[in-house]
Amino acid sequence: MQEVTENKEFTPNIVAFCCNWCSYAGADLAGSSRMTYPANVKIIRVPCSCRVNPTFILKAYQQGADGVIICGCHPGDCHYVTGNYYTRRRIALLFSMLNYMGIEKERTRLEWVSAAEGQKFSAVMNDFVKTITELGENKRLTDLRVKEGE
Amino acid sequence: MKKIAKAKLNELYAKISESMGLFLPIKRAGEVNYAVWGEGKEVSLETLKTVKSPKNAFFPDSENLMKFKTEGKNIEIIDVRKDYKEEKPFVLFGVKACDYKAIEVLDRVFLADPVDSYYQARREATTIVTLACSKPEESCFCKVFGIDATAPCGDVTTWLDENYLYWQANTEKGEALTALVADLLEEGGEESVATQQEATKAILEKLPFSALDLSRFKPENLNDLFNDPAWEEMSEACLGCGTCTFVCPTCQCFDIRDFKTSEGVLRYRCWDSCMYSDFTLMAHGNSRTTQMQRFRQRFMHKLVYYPSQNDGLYSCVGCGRCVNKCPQHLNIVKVIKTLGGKNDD
Amino acid sequence: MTNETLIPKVGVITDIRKDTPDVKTFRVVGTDGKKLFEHMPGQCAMVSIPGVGECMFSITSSPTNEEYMEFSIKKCGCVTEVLHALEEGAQVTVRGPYGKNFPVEGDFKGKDLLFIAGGIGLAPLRSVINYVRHYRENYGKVVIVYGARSKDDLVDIEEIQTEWMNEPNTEVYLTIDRPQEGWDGHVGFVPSYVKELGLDPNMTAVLCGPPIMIKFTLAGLLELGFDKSRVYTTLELRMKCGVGKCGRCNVGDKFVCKDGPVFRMTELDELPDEY
Amino acid sequence: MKEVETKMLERAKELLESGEVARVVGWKKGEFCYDPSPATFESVEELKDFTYDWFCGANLSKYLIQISKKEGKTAVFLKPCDTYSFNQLVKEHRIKRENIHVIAVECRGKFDIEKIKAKGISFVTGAQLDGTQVKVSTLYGEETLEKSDVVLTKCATCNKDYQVQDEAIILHERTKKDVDRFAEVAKLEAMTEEERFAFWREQLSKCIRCNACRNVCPACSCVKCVFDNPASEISAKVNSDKFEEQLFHIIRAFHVAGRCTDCGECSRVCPQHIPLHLLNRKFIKDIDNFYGEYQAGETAEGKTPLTSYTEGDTEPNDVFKGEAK
Repeated sequence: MQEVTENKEFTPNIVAFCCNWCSYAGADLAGSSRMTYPANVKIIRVPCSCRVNPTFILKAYQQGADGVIICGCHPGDCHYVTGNYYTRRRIALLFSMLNYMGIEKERTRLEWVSAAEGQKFSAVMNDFVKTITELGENKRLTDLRVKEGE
Repeated sequence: MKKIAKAKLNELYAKISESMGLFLPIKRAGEVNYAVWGEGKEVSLETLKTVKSPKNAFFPDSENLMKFKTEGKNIEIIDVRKDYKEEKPFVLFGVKACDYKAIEVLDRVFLADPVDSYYQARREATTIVTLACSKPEESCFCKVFGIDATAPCGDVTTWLDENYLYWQANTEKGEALTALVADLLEEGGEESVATQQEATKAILEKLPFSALDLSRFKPENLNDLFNDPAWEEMSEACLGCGTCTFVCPTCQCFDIRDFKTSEGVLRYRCWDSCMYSDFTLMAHGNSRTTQMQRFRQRFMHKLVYYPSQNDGLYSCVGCGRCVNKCPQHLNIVKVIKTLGGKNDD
Repeated sequence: MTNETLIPKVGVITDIRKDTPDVKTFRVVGTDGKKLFEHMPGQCAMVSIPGVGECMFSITSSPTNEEYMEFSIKKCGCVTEVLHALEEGAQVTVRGPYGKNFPVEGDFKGKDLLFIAGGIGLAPLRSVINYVRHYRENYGKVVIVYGARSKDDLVDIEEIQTEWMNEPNTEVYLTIDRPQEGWDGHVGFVPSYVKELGLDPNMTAVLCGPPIMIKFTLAGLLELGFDKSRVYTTLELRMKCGVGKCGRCNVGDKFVCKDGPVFRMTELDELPDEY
Repeated sequence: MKEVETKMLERAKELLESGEVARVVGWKKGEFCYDPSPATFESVEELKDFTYDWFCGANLSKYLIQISKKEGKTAVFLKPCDTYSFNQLVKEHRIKRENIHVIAVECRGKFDIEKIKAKGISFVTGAQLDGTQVKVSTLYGEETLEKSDVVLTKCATCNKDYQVQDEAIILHERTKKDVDRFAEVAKLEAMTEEERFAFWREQLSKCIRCNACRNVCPACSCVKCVFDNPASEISAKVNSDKFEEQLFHIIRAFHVAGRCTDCGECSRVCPQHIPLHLLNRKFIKDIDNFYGEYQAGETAEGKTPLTSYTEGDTEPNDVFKGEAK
């Protein structure tokens, strides 16, 4: 079992929180422009990156995510004017705290992706999946009960 | 009576661990709690009061009860108890007299009809080795509940001094364990134990709480005690945390919850506290809405409700953990003194 | 292995009847199509939906029904909300029966019986009433007083009108809180209706309903000369285990799940006022 | 300390007798010299149990949320650290300021009985400060300990001053300590990722989820906590495995980030002595670094760091890079 998870076939579970007004549309654009991003990225649409409560991120890890990425509008471009400025502070503190507790800092990422940046979306996702694949399975944050029986 | 040199205790632990699980006070990150022994673990038998009591050997903080697999409208129930049944027998080592008495209190709940088979399986698989106290502390008041801290029961009773651990088997299980480690034990020790017991008893006599008056805590006073105006004042600083409950060796309230896994649903049981505001919360109301009511429930249960249902046995063993651990220093001793003192009014 | 009390059985919902806007009655049998277990009137069962939660409900159907069990459930919390969304054929888990039953084979025998219920409080009484109807010759006169907020909130009015009202030596009185179009029956709260009826105080009474109704109805009954030792009610508190171990449903030194839910009023008088 | 207590008692009597206040919030004596409990005194008669000594470490501010809603005015004795919590609660509209009469009371650090007991000293009957040392009297005689070894962890690095007072009872001036309250945080930051993970694993695995840290916290004043709310999907009563411990403690600290005054009650009450303040302090340190120095509770007005922003804030992906430091 151990060996299987460590060989190259490991495909990480990635959760992407995407803002409805930018990156979610960016993902659409990526799709319609035939730019690919890995299938193991599960997108959760949120009304604004500011909606992403730190609990959501931790909950995703608890349920077996190997990496979590939050995508929002570029600062200054928020549909709700200031939402992503708050996101930025909040997520900065959370990232720092996760690292402080010894969680690999590469596992969580935040990217600003506008609705027009289909290509960027695809590149970001490909890069993130690559990073997490190299990093390996998330062993420090998963709830043991989730994978029980495997 | 038998004995073993203190320096050889690690050999004893290793020997027991070969064929049985061994659960004893271990220091981790500065605190001593009961945990499974392993090479390199820091055992601390001298610690008078582990933070958590050994109750979690039988009634763990959290345990799986069953699993559900759902497919469409169908539900399949998977019994997980066989996992426990196959668990190898284990030894609970170093249990103090108060904590041992607390196991009797728990037995009366979990082994009463209908028997709780989860608890029972662990209880039956366990050999309990008790350890007499030699340095009781000012927060101890086991004597009030008729407990002799110098001669605890259990399958094996032990005493510890500077040089030796003295060993006395009391039951068949205890004899079997003695036989298992016979090579490590030598004869003797009666005198040392007697000397220690005498010295300890002298301290026990002098403890500040050794003469608490319990006479008012009787079933016939249930309503008087319940309606006593002093509860308001006694509980006013209560934070509603669960510290007292979780460090208490006799608290056994639990919650049953479901957890969604990738495989289905896991139903588990976990410790719960009557001090929590959602303990009695129902969809349409709550029977205990104030912290005073919750505080009262905890102490009434220990001193009146439980004894009334269990032949007068109090559900407090005087271990004093709540005395030491309550963040705001509220505890059962203050309750006993406040309410018990009104005896002659 | 299966006799562990915390491990439930799988039940199949074979029929769902919508009684009122917020009460549905669920018919449950085992996966083999047979009744899950036997019970006595007034006893309860733990019904759960894995992943949502487990709740205690009184068994509405009479033990004399040999085919299935019924639960009348009002939508008011997490579990009941999900239950109400279920369709026929869905499975739930059930364990029980729990608690003491009404003394239908004891003190009730040969007595004139008065049943007073408010709203969903009829659920536990329905079981007794139908039991008594089944063994009609064992009991005396039966009087049923049932009230609800409106005529739409009367649970399973059909059975009441077509069966109970036609039962010999049985009187049924219905009331609703406020006047309503299409209702020509009595209007008013249960407690005052009970007093108006001037019932015979020698009857054995069984009360079930919201606490406020119980309180005032009891006062009314006492005024009429009823003896507290012949008035029964059932209590409901938060429960997790159903067998007196989880420690939360106690009133004083009694556990509702084990020593109740059926209590005589005289028993309740001895307990602290915390329910 | 006795003189301070006497003054406080006199003042409490005056206030109650004159009817200026309906009640006084302070501490009452326990069974020993070291276990006083927070208490409300409504009459001069009740004041017989009043105490103020070296073991009155509890922060009284949170009790005022409920008490300030009561009829009449309430006088409360607040230590320097307590005044920050008080201000913060006023800012959050949790305490009705106009109903409270704040008496700033002297504090030169409070003692931790568990630290004294950990030195092998039992049957403590009293403790007195003597310069930098503490004389502990016991049934078996007197012991002398270094003050720095026996003060509560929260007091060891405290340089706080009164932020609010309607009057004061201060007989001894405090000397400023030359300590860096972030030293321990910095020590952890300097460790490797694995070491940090191991450190918190060891510490948090002791957590019994008693919620004392949450319930005592003056910043945790939600009517219904997310961890008690089944609808939050993260409610739980027990740490079933390693993750739950981290989730709980990260979120607990996060929810008070920018509002935590560093009163240190969380660490004081932890029955397993988990250094929870190191989580809160990490947030405080980061906020200071990223967004400029900020001390919650200094004022009863204004925005907190997490309810404000600037356009040029540190990017989350950059928090580990040099520029954020």
